[in-house]
Amino acid sequence: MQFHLNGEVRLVASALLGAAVLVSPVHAEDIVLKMWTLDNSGYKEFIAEAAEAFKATHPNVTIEHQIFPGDPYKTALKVALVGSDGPDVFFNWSGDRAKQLVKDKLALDITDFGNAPGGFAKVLPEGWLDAFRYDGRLYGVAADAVSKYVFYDKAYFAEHKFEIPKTLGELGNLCKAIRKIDPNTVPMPLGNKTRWKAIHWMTMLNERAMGVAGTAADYDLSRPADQLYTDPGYAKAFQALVDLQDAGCFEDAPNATEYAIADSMFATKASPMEYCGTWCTSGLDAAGFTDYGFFRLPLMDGGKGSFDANFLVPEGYQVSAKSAHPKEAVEWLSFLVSDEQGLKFAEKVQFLPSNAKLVDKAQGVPASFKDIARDVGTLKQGVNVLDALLESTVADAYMNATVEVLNRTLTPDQAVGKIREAALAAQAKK
Amino acid sequence: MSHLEVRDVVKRYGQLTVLSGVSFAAEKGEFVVMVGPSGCGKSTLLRSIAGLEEIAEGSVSIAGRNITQAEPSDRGVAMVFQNYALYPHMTVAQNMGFALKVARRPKSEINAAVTRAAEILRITEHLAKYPKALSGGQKQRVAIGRAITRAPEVFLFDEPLSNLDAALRSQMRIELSRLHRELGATMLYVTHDQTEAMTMADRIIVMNGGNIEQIGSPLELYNRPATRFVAGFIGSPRMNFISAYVIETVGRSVSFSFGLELPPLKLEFAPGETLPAVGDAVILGIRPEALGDSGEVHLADAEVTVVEALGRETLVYSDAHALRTTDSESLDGYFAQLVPSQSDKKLGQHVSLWADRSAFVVFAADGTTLHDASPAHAHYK
Amino acid sequence: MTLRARSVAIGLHAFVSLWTLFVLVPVFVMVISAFKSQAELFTRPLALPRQFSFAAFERAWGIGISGFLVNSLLVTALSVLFIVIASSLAAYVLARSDKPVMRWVYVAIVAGFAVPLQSVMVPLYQLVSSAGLLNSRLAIALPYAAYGIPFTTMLFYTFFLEFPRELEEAARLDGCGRIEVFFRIVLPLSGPVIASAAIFQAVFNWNEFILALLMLTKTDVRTLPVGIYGLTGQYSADWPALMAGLAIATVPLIVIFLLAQRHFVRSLAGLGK
Amino acid sequence: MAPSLTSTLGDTGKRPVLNAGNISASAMMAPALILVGVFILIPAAVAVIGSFFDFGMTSATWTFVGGANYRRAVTDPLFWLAISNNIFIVIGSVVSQVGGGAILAAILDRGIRRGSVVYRTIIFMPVVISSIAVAFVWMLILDPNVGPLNAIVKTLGLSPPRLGWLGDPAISLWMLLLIAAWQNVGFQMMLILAGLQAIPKEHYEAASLDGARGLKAFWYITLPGIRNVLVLATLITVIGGFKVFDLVFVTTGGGPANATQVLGTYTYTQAFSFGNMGYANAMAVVLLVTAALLGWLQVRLSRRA
Repeated sequence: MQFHLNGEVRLVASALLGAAVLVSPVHAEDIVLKMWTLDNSGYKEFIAEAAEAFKATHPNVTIEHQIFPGDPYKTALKVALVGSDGPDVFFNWSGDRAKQLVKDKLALDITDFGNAPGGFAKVLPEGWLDAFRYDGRLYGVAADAVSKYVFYDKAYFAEHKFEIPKTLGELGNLCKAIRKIDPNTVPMPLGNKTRWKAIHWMTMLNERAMGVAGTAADYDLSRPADQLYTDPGYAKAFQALVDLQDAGCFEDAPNATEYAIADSMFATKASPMEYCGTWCTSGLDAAGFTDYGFFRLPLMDGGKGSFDANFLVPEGYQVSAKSAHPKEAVEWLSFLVSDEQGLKFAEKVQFLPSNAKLVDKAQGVPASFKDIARDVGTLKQGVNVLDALLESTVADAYMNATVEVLNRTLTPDQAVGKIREAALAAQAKK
Repeated sequence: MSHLEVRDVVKRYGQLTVLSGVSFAAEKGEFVVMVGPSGCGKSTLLRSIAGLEEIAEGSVSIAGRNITQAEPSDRGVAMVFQNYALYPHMTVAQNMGFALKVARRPKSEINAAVTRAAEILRITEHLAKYPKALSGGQKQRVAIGRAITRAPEVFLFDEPLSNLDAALRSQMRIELSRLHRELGATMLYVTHDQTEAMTMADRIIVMNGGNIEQIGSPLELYNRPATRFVAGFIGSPRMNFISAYVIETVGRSVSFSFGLELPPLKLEFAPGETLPAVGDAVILGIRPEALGDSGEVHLADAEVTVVEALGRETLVYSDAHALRTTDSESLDGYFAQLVPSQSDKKLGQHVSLWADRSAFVVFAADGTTLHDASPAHAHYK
Repeated sequence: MTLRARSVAIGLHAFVSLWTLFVLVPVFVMVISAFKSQAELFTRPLALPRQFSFAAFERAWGIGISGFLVNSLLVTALSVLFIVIASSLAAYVLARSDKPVMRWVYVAIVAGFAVPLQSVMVPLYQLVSSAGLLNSRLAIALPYAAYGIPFTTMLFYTFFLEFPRELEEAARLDGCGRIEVFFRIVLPLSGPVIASAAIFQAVFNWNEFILALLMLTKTDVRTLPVGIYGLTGQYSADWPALMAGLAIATVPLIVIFLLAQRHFVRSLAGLGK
Repeated sequence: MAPSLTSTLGDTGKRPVLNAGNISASAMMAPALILVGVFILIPAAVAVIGSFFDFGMTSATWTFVGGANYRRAVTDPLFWLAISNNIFIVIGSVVSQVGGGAILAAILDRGIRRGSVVYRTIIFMPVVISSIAVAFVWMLILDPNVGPLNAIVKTLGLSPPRLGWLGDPAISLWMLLLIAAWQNVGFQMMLILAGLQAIPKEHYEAASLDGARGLKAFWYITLPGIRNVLVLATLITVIGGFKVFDLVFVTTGGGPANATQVLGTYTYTQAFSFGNMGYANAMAVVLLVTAALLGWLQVRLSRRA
């Protein structure tokens, strides 16, 4: 038995509520594009200025930009896309969430608009287009990507003559050395209360243990059930995390520490290192801390990972299947990833734009930003983050398992067992 | 046709019947008091007349108009409530003029009516005050004034004096009587206080258990109660009741026995009165004021157990041992005797209880009198 | 006072004082944190700020707190108005009617009290959305009102049961119809209970979060809790600004509470009956 | 609250004012009925219906699955964990909030003469603060690195929990209880205080003439006098304990690793994180039925009183 919910609800709703609240009248030729994004610093100004610039070619299009805080955005977006007053274009992460919207036919196939003259598909490199490509069709425009590095306090390193570690083992030793100087110094605070900090670690530790190719079939659940998540590398990755914890790298209660507090421990030089995202630079900037360096997460001894692979999460925009103006919507998105706007984006938001042609010309950004952009440019392999990439229940199990490993309530093997359990259940549902 | 006519009114709350076919009438200008114990249905009847209660059967008409289905305000009645029911958010004047204001009467008319009513009740100086600034007596005047301004066909009073203290109550009684004379209005007054009933009423309706027991003037009820209930309810202190049975009837003279060791009592029945049969159980009643040290009949010897000096009168309770009163409400079966003087009777003193034969009233076992009485439904039978 | 009584009294005082202190500390932390820099907040959490900086307040204000304040006021006022009118009317009928069906009506309304918001969030959202009422401050006042009605109806119901019926009867005799009795007699005399209900619901609706998060997606219609929640970004949180925002949102309520304390107390007394 | 149905609706001595012509009576009922019906009862009905279907947050089609969602709940250890957490919170809240509130109320009613108003004002204050604000402030206080609580505990020479106040599954639930108590004790205190102050002084005077003082007076006068209030306070707390959401959602998000998951947050997670709307609805129905039963219980208990 199947029936459509929306029709029923709409009937009931309109019957009971009768006259709806009047919407402000829109001139027939005027087009209002509603755009939803996260509330990253600088985002608002960037969109506002871009919308103004867009008027030059599209004088009748007004952009109505709405911003949301992080976690609630995920909920609000989903319900809004089902509802009546959803956005025309919206921010999304590449990964399972975007895939789900494609599956539920809420995200529009924008391949044809994208391939039109001046369309984003003509501008962005294939690798970036992959971020929102499903079954060969494009369902979104990658706008930027975030990566992660181990940030370190240059002065502190110089003072104690520390070297940049080459392996995870060396990183552990570094932590021990720091603790020896002052046992109260947390070498690299984790801040895993909201669970995504450690899952970022696991994203890269898995790569360092097994390489991107080794995990792909587990991540998309395409491996046969009897082999799913059976690679000993998963346990090894967890063990690496445990080893670092044993080496005293993290604070005592990582699962009770807010990410913001971990960030500020590094920003205030209370801690000499932090594994932090590219988004951290603006915060460090704001805290007046500029004398820092960064390095990629070191390799694992005996691991299959590649130093050319690093954390890289593409983010971008999708178009609602319900949008009344898909053509204008895609033109707007294409405009946002044009060369000039890519530069503006880098300057205002300080994230790495998908269109990085002019990034070197960026003004008013910290020097580290350009360094990081340059480093990202040398990557051969992007590693997408587990909580966006995995099916949601598996991602949840992964995050919880990581929490428990850090709490020492699960051994690495037990943790992998839990993840495998969730993966099998998810695979069975597919 | 009478000014107020109530016919066969039945009122039920769910399974419970509170009024089981009540009928009576009141003439124009008459002051009728409904009296009875609490729960007897007197207030319900009053409220039914006011239209505050829906009745299941029967009809009510006022001034020849059937108002059974009319809205309360269209019935030509005004009501004075036990706890005054003054609107706390309005001044005295506003309270009194509210009905006219609701009826959208001109301001001048409202003012005139309020002023007049205030003068009658002598509350003119309080007109601008709010009810909470008034004493109980003043509040009651305002409540009455509110009724007066409406110039109703019938005034309804629902135990209006029961919240006042004793001194104020007797003062207001007189005042209400005066008001009744001055206004010449028909008034229906509910109370459980028989003194109010006796002193104010032109006629009294005694109610019990949802029925009317008797309707009559105060003295009729006192002298010729139709039922044992009326006899007990009217008169203070209560009548003494004694169980007896008939042992002999000779012509119109009937002998009653109170028990083997006690002398029988012979009473004469007037022509037309019902004669009991030999062996019938009856209740004899004798009012406390009819018992004395002398009389035609020696009822019993007794021992004084309680003496209440009331000032001019003395209430004496005495224990006649073998002969006990039956009323459950009386003191341990003692006889109450009201001596119309200051008495020197002492506790434990032996006394003889005497009475005249004519002072006895005889009730059948079902409580109805065997004597002639004013009937309960006099107007319709 | 004996020694024993004195020591008992001191013990009682101490207990109450300790709890009072316990209550005050978080409020204190919130306020002083709002005056600190992020770094100082984390390094010297309990200390007074080295210098009172209003920068966090400015940042909080900068995300449009003033607008959120206005929206919260509007939504709260509107919903409380709906609640008071609808609940008082319904409770009055319920308290005065002896129709058996009214018992069921009462149960139906009060049953709403038992329905947790998060269990009906999705259908509710779809309903509001289908009716085109998203992003309307009026629209959110309607579900707010709906969720306030069961409790308030109970509150009014008990009040009306004790309302002197003679007043209404007197008014009926004075010529008032049912609605007139209600509006000319009952309502003017319901001041205390209206105040209690209004204050209670104002607190709930002022602080409501989830519905506002879902239904008020436009920045310019957001209420305070959602707006403040916006101070936590995707990857970063501005704690001093967050605390400043919380202070801005909380202080008006505390002031209102201090001013209207006796109404709170009275409504609580009414609840216990 | 706590109006008893039978004592009023079934009261034979009742004097209805509204009896003839129900047109305006229905009109007066309409706004409340429509609002409650449209925004609570119909969505609740949809949730009940939805609990027999399988569908995603964003999917337009529903697949009928019968009682599968309920069967799934029975075998889902997290569902039972959530329920047991709810029960823990319910019991803990009754003890801490009603108990604490009663003690504070008793002290403020009789024990303390000076400053009583000040105390009670401050203690009640958190009630008017939003759960969001409360959660954020407490998160800061309970932080294991920079939080004041750790600092205080260390100053006392004790060692704070290794995994943090909110990071240790064994402690985090207690912390939620503490925060809930911080916020709600004032409410219960005021409620009980109002009940205490409604007890006529004469009762105590009469009791003391009868030789009942102190504990005896408390047992024979105070307790019966506030019985209704205590029943109400308890039930408000119990229902609140089952409905708890905002606080857990913001403070722990159900973590660490589901340790503080409650019905409300787990339902939310299943619905909005996993998109299992049908399953979420089934759990919502469990919550709804529990709350409804408790509400019914309250009406029953207060009727008897």
